Amino acid sequence: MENLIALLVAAPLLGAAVLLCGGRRLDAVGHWLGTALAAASFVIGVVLFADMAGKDAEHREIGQHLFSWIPVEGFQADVAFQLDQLSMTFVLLITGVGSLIHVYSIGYMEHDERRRRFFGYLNLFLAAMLLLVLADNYLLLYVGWEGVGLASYLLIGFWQHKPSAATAAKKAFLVNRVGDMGLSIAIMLMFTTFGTFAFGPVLESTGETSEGMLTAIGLMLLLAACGKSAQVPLQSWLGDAMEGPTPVSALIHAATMVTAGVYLIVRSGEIFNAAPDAQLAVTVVGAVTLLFGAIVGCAKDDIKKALAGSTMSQIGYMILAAGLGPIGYVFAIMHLVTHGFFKAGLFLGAGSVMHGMNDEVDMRKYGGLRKYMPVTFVTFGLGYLAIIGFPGLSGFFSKDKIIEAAFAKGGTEGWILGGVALLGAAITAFYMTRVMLMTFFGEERWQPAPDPDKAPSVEPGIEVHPGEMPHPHESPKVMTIPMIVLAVGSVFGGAFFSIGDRFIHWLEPVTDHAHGHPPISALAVTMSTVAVMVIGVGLAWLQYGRRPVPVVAPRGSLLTRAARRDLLQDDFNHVVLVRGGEHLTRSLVYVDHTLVDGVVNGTAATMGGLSGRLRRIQNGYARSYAVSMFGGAAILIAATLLMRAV
Amino acid sequence: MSFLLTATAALPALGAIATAAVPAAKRNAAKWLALIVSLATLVLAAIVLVRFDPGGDRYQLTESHAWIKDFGVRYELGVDGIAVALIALTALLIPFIILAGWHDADPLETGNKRWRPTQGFFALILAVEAMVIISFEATDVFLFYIFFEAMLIPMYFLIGGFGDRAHEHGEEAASTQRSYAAVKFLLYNLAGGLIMLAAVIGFYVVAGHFSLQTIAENGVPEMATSTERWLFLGFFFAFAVKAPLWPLHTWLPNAMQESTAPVAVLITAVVDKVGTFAMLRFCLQLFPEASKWATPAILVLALISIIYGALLAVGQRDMKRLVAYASISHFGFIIMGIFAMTSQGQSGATLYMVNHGISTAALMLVAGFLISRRGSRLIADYGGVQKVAPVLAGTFLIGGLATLSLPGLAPFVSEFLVLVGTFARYPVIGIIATLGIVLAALYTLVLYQRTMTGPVKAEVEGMPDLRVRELVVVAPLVVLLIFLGVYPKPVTDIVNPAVKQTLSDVQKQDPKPEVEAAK
Amino acid sequence: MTQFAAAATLSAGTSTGEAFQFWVLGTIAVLGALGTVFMKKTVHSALSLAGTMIILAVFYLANGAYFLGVVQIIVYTGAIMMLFLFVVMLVGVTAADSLKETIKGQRWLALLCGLGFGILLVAGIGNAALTEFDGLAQANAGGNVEGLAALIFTDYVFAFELTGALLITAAVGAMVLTHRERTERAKTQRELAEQRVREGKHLPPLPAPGVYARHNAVDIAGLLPDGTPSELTVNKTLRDRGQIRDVSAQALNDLKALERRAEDRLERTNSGSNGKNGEASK
Amino acid sequence: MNPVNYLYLAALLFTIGATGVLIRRNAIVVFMCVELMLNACNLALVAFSRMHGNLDGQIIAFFTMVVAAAEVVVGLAIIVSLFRSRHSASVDDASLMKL
Repeated sequence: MENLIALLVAAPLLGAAVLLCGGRRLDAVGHWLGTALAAASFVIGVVLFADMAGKDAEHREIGQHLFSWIPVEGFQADVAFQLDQLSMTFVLLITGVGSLIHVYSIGYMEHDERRRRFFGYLNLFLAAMLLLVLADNYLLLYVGWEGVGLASYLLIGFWQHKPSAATAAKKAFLVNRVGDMGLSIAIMLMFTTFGTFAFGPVLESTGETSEGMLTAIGLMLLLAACGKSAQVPLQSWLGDAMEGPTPVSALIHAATMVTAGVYLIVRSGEIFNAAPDAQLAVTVVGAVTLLFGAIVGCAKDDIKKALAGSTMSQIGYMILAAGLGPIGYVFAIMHLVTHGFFKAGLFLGAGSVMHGMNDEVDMRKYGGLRKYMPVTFVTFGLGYLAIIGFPGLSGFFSKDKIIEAAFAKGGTEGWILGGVALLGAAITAFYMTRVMLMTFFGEERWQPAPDPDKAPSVEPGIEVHPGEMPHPHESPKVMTIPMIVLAVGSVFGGAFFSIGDRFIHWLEPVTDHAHGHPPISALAVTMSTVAVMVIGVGLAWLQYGRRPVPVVAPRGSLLTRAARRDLLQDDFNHVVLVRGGEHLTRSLVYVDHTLVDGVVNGTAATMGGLSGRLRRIQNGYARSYAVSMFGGAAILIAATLLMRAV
Repeated sequence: MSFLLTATAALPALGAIATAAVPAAKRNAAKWLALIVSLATLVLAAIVLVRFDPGGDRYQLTESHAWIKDFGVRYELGVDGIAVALIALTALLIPFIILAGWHDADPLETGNKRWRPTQGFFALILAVEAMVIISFEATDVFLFYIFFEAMLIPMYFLIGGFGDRAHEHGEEAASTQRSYAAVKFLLYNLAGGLIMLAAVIGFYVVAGHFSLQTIAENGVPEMATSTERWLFLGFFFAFAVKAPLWPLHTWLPNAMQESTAPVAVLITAVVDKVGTFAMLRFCLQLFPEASKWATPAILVLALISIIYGALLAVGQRDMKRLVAYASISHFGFIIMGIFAMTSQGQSGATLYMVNHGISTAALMLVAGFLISRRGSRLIADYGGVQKVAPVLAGTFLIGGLATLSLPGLAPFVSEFLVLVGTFARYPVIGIIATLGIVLAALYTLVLYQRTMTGPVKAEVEGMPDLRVRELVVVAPLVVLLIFLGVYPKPVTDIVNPAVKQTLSDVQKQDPKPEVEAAK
Repeated sequence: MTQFAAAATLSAGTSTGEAFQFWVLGTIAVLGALGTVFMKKTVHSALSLAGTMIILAVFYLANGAYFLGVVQIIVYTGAIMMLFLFVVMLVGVTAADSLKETIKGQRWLALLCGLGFGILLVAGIGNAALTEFDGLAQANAGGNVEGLAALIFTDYVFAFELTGALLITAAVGAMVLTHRERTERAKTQRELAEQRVREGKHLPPLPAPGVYARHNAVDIAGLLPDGTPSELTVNKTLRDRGQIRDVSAQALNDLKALERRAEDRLERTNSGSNGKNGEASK
Repeated sequence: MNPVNYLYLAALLFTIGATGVLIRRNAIVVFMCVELMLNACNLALVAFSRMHGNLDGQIIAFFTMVVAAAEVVVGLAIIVSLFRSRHSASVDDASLMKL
């Protein structure tokens, strides 16, 4: 059984290698190959899961040691895998949703002549992500960590001819690099503290070092998580990442990669448990991002960016939960899984809508689509209900548990966090309802397709005739089926997990679980959750359901305008980092040329001038040379005489 | 006593003479001859690699003959793990360099029967190879010094004599800038060399011999602390110029910018390595105390190199200059690793020398192919290449990712080792150095974005993708980058014992992890 | 010969005679040297140098270097100085270069160095002054010439041979330097005339030098109608040497003087004649 | 009298000659001054040989004379050809050593 673990990673990796090096002759079958390998990986995952489920809870963790990676004096880094319940959860999520989205992409990328490469990148991503969750030490995890970063870079920038896409890709990679810095520093700290960075030894011996050190490690890990999971203050890249093809947004920037931060924190639970300050920082980051994303989501008219904001906020929930410690870990992961379902579904739905609307992304130019694309409408609707936490659907269970746990943290912190979580739930309901109404209800506000030359944002290969009105149509089966599957998942997932605390028991061995006791009864929490949800929906209905939606966005309040600009985060980055950096580098180039180089050239120049002056003495008259000779002779004699005298 | 090492160095030397002697009309014969010789050298280097026993004595395959008796100068060769690795690297890169520069020295107007520079170009490359290899092998300080300096002569002609075709300011400006760069290169390195010569003589006065092998047996000669420090500085200065370390770096950007891509690779990937190698072999072994004394200052300089080089790379408009400044940043890492005085740091540094050689070669050579197509080094002149020449763009990206040391590619291993090794002893410096990771990503990705992505520029339209020859050059390098990134064990196994030795020379132990220390 | 004998006997001490000779001739030698340096005309320098050399020859003899003394007279004063005089003649006997210094500060530097150098030498000699010394008595026992010969042909034979080679080389070198190879045959009168016509300058023959019937006057420029001398009339070599004598002024003075003298004479005759005329008129 | 005086005399003549070399412009005169210096040396040598009671000094003086002869021959030849080429015997006119 153990040997299968490597296959999990190997299958998609092989796919990536073949597809990227294969050349054009694979164009015809490339997408099928990619999908097949993703599916194969999923099958392996299922087999392993069956095997694991068969064992009793204590002996479920299995590992596989491939080879010694970097053997250096006192520094042991191996390529070794560890598969426990936590990893397994992720494996199933990644490969499952991944396979579905592969299938979806077959249809979605049908007209793109670089489809083979797209599938190559997707496979590369799967491999890296699986490596991330299967690694048994932090360094190997780091490899997967950067690997998914690379895949996301390639996929965001897949339409490289669009400058916006290229820039977004670069931005994503850079911001992630800042996070990676945190991770690598954390690893160094572990090495200097524990002499190793394998999960086992490190997490077991947390008791043997000071809390300060653990806090430092924890904060560094948090920084890494912020980068990957788009948490404040490193959240700015996620919005732009929507430049990528929609399946990418669904898989990488909603379901899997962005949740890697949550995985990292839950995985390093012992460290955080022993470092309350770090934990507090995590909860704070989570809470802030939760609101931040939600507010941004309310203001965006671009459907994908609205969803991106929601993703940010939902991951905020997870981070918050992860920050709560044992009472939260399980729910963080649970929300992560359910979110994986419904958010992927929502994105795929959005993609399907764009597909039918000539790639229009502005929701103000949608409207009344429900009768044109029923399947999309239904699946999207179910996802919607799930995310706002409609009772009975998956989002309801997971989110409700998180809010409960937040209250359970106790003390003022508990109240604050719980309150924030509740508020977030309300806002979630608001903006998701907004999306829903603007897209599928109301009158049809369709606009003629833009001229692709003027607006390069149109995805290539999809035939768009400038000026032609969109004629929405349901997407092909190959796209709708994955959406249906995901919808099913997002409906029943939560219930399946929570009934009888299945999920808790499943994960408990890995992330020990403690039942939190909120100051107010769980029922009250649930009630209030539902209440705020209803309020949010109602507000949204008043705003967008009753009145017609203007095609051109109104100027809006100060907050709205700020939120449209992602609460000025990019402006801040631009002014502080980009401008400052430009000035710094420019001045440094100048310094290098004038100062460092100038010193040398200056010396040379002085020499030249000096010799130029000395040259005057050489007047070319033999007699004056003779004089100097004669004088020299005299001096020599004087010298000898003096020497003899002395 | 085998003559394997002598042969390894002598073969390219003879090859150089033979190549230079090829008659003017037989230009291609010269190219093929040079290529074959370099490949044969590669075979010899491989034999050295096989014959070398990592577990064995410190210096192996030694040769020792009296040379200048009066000054105790001996013709003494011998290799330790570090030297073997670098010899292998050199012998490996030269064929690619020759192949990449296949047309760089062709006559401007075809049918020029009397054109000889082609022969000269390849002969000079082989000559450089010979000198580099022997200076890796020399265990006699004086012998090393001679070739350390002699290297400059062929390099001078390579830089000053051969530049990019179709320079933006016309051939006149090009040649003047070339000669400026060449002279600058020569003066900087000569200055370093002369100071080193003084130190070498001083060392002879103190020690009475030049032989490292003797030192390995009998230990370092007794000398006064101040003497040792002065001598150390004399040696280190020369190596720092060659390496190059901030603020002695300014010759490198000019040299790399003006010379053709293969020569630029020769400079930064092969010749400069002698500097860092010599720090490990001579500075640390001959003057352990002084090395420890100077460590803080050197680490700070290295740190400055890392950040400074990266920042300047971001600010460059010329892609070759950009790569040059990136190299300065990487050399900062190497030197930092050497003087961190931990086994991770030094193994990392040695590994870094190898990996940096390969990654820079990949990036620079692809950049060279790009430049040869468009005839301009300015980043702004490109755009959207990825669409017309995907393979070129792909290899360029891989080279770039290697430069920013992406995990999974070779440089990551070495860079991380260096960082860990430094961090273990000097946490603050280690943390600041990690900033280099972010900056590296910045300049690499900006370069890639500006040149490869975006709408296709008119000048770039119809640019041909990599040709077979170019593919033959790049593909092995890429494969090597990935292989060494996933499985660096072969190299580390060779390097580790030598590093252990060096550390024992300076009597330094790795700092114990806190947990064990507590126990 | 007696003097030689006297010199031959000279051993440790020196006779008062020699002292007297030294002081007298030494003074003259120095004067001669100074003359060589400060004489305006080359010839005079040459002559004073010759004088100095002869005196040196005498000193050699006095020091028992008979062979050298003779050689000094024959080679130096005989050959070399004559050679000098020949060259002086070639370059111009009367060519007197002004002693005015052209290079700034050269003279003062020179004198300063000379003075310092001399003082140093003297100081050095005084420093190293050895009071007792052994004469050439036994060295010259077998005759000075034989002694020299013995040394030259034994110890110094190699140097001797070399000097021989040197002399040959020098002779050849001198010839190479001075001898001018005539590459094309000399032009005939006709060709020269034609060339002049072709160049179209100065068709008629050059004007003759001024004639001043006191001596050979080739170095006197002929006067133009306005009384100014014309360089053209003087031989080119003389022109190059700057040896043109401009006698226009002198000539006029002489003329005046002549007229005056003539007048006196006429005065007399006039008076006489007047008387005669007067008488005649009566 | 002490024959050392001959040395003083030689020194004097030598200095005078040297000064002459420095201040005269006419090549011939300069040359004569050189000869004067040589002669001064010869005098010194002769005096030495007398002091040390062997003939080596005289031998050297002899060689000096021979060399001087050769030198004069060549030197004068040079002067003549110089004069031919530039119609002047001034050493300052031959100041081509200046760049």
